[in-house]
Amino acid sequence: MAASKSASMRDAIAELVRDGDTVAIEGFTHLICFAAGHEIIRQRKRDLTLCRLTPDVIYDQMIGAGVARKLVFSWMGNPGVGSLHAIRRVTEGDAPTLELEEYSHFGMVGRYTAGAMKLPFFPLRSYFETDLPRANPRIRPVTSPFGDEVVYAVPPLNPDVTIVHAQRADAAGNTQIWGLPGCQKEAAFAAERVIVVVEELVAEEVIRADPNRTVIPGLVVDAVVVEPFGAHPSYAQGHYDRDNRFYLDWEAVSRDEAALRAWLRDWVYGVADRAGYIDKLGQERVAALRPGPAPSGSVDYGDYRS
Amino acid sequence: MAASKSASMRDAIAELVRDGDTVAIEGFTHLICFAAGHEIIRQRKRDLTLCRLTPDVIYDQMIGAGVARKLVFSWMGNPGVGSLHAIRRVTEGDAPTLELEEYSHFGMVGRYTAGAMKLPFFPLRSYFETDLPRANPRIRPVTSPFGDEVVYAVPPLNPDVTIVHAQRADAAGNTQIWGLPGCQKEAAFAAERVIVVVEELVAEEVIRADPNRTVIPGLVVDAVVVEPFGAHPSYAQGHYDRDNRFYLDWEAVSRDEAALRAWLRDWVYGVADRAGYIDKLGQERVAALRPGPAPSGSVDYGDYRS
Amino acid sequence: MTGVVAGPFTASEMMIVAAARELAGQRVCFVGVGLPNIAVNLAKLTGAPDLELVYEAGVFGARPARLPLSIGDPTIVTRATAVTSMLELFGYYLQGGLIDVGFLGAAQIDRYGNINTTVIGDYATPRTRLPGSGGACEIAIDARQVFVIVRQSRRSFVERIDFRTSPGNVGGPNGARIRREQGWLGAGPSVVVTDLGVYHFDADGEMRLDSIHPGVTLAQVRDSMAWEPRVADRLAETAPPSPDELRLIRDVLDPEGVYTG
Amino acid sequence: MTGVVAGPFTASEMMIVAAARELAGQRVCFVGVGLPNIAVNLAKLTGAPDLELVYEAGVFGARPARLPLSIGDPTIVTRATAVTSMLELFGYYLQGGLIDVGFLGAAQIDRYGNINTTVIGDYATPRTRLPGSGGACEIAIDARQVFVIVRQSRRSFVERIDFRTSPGNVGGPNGARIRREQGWLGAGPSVVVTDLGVYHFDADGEMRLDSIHPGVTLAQVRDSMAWEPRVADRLAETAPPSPDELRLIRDVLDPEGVYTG
Repeated sequence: MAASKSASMRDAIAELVRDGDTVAIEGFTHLICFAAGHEIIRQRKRDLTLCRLTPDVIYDQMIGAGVARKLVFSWMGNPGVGSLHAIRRVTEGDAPTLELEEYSHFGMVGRYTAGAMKLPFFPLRSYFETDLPRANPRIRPVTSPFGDEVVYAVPPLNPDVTIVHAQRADAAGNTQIWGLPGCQKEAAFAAERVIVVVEELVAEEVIRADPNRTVIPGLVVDAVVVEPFGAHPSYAQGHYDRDNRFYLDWEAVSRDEAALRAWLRDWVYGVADRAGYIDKLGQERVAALRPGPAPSGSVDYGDYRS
Repeated sequence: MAASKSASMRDAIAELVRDGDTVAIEGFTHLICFAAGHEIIRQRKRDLTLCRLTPDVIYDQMIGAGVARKLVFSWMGNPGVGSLHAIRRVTEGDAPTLELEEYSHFGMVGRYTAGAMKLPFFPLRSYFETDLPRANPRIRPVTSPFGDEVVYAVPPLNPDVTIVHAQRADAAGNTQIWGLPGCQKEAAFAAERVIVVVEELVAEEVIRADPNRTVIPGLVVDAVVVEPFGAHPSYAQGHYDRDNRFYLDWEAVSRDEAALRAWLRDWVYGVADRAGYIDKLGQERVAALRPGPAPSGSVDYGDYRS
Repeated sequence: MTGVVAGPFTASEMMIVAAARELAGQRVCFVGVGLPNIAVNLAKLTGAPDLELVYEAGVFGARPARLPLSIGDPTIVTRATAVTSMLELFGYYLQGGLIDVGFLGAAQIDRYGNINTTVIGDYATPRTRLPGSGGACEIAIDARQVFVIVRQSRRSFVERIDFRTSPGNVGGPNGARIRREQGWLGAGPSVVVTDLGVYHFDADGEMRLDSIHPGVTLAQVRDSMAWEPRVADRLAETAPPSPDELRLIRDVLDPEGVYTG
Repeated sequence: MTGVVAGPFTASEMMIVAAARELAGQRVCFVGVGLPNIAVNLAKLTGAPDLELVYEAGVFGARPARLPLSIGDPTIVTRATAVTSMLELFGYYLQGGLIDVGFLGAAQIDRYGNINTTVIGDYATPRTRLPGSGGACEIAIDARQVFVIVRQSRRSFVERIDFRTSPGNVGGPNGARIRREQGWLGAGPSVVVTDLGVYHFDADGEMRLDSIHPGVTLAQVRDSMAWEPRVADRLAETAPPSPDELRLIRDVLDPEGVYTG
């Protein structure tokens, strides 16, 4: 029924991500769209404001490649491993070159939520007696109209583009996720443009068989890109495991600017697309990340026609 | 592992609903727990403050039976049919005896959400240039700390008891719903005590097979009552249809105070429990409400152990 | 659609057809059940094939296997593309600005499209207690435009509504300014479809009769409202339902005549 | 648990065991991965069998089939009782007041339990850029009590932290008053477990050394912090890990010694 939004990653990034845009590639540990990040690097986008609760290895790669002028975040690190050294190099010392705008996790979630709801602010009980409101003047007190209690507020975040990786979508962009949902829904509804990248493009009937599974409706989606393994080295629940070795190895790459440049040359600029990256990674490594089966089971929605 | 919270409806209502309590039986058109409402009537609870976006036939019955002193709501009516005459009788004319506190749908949702999040207020873009803030002084303007925009705010709603009907739960209270989720999650998290009433008690393994389907965690649940068909005449997706004839018939019952008393005598006071109600309704009527099958299909969470 | 007159039709059918035609070119519609539901589905089958429906109960992309009997009908959930919580429906879809057209009914409406669905009489001691806002106050503020479907009478088309549940063009000429200054997402009511005719709004926010339905006289319209209506310079007669429109309503959308009888 | 000494153990094992024992009687715990994860799971197997775990990534009732390698490990999702969005996790679970104990790490901590995980040096031109708050600032404010696990040194136990990411007992004696007046849900830090000992807090909000680990001297403790510590009148020696505790850590919870080696 609805028009297809299928696009190649190249076309989706070329048309929907523009220099200077505010871009959110969301996903809390799960479904982080490295494939889109790499295409943004390959197309040499510039002056982006990157948003994300947890700028991890993908943002270290993107910032190391020079696509960003600013980072909006709540926790930066290589989870379970250590630091993001490419980001540290441009944020430490006397003349940091990357602008930082920093919140807490709930603050970032509140910003996306206010963005999705077109609210001028989102109230929350964080930041009392911390230095965060001093470091970031966009964290401000607000007085409750009931009982004069003071809490803090964060402003809406409305990315120009939100990119979400998911297990599956139909061609109209109706997108289903299982496992950790993070704040992808809020980030997508808040955005001007949305790119969904999926492990699998499925028939509309698959989506319609389980409408509660739909996290993002096609209504807000501009492009659907099919990119199996597009979240590697992060994971896609039921499809593949986190490639922990990659995260461990990143420490050494990230520490050394030359090593980082070589890595980008070999793994991003030097491959045409995600298929090339996976070829290079090798089928053996890919296969080792496949989990055994753990089926959800089926529920009955009931056919109501009489 | 976790202790069982299984209880009979009689015990759950006797122990967890107290005279004078604020009680929310939620469910937007779907999964409205008539069984719990009837038990509250049978136990002659008094002075309740009843909360619900859409006080429909169940609240007409409860208010007609005299359990409530106050109603907090956003839309009262017999959906698709007409008025709730028992409620109208105590809210119209020179000396209404039921106190009303009225919001809009989003206002009620915002109240439960603020309750669940322990926020002193929830901001929203409703109520501009309406008479609602004048009618209800708990709807108040709040000024954004970003740009001085004024929006409205509603206060948190934290019921003493929230009652949720669901398709299934395990004995620890981990509760799964499919079909319309309404605002049951917010109403449950906001409440001091939670009663979950289910069509089916399932093994923990059934819940654990599909954790994304869990709407309310056992963490906030105090009692699990198994009461198949407990949402009749509303519906349980996949289990039974809305019994539209009941809603149509209610018009005449509700209009006539004597007819309402007779109805309560026959269908509530005159039956010992839900099983008695269903016996009285008859297997033929029940069977006619069963839908055909419409399976969701299964997804794979992946078994990650190596 | 053709211009051929299709023989007798009911006032409800005329209202449905008139509303459906107004939906041409619209994209996302917020629906309750009843006349708006049939109008929206008729529009999808005729002039607005790309219309996307968001049901107030929390359903996007419904594909009902039967005519939904109420907004509480499980048939709108099975085989929908998405269902959603009320928080997301009202927060992300409606207040998020995704809805192009919302439908409202009215117990009372004034010349500026302000609507009462709360009480008749005094708020504290009402003569008639009506359902209240539900989502109407949000739809009136957040939907990009609002279509009103209401039967017209001196009791419903009043000089002064008893309670303002849903703001229309507020106080008239200042309405647009108020909406702008307060940052409302919606532009307010754009169409009122009644059993007698179709109204749009002048730039100063007042309702204007643009067409009257076949067989209805201007005197009848005037007798069915409490203020002297503005009438378009070139008052049209609403094109009657075409055979195709009537066939769709009677055979496909409401074969049992639940809403259109 | 027995009092039998189990032979050599690592500092990490001692920290895990000490933290696990403090969890006795607690009900709902907010966990990240690493030492707190193992401590919490050890507590479940020993003194706190009813402990319910809420993982920061959005998992309730995890039943991992292997030791999670990071909070981004799909094994905590498969066969959990519930997964949840970040909005619900931080809004309904944490800020909603359901968490009895939250764990925090620290790059710097002061005598009042205030914690820095943001920067070393000036905020705008830092010597070291640390990860930032993540959920720590929320945990510090909303969890009913906070357990800190941190290795102790003059660089981490400082007189004055460079940035206050997560409030502890704020400025000391006034901390409890501030928390109460501002309506915080949490009572603040109650335990600090280090590689050298275990601290609790006095009524005026200052950290107090209550026990030192086997083989550690008071002089060593004093050398590993920038202020003169309060010491309990009856300073205890932490009971060493029991054979059972060590067996559970080594054979069940971290057989590959990822965190405890």
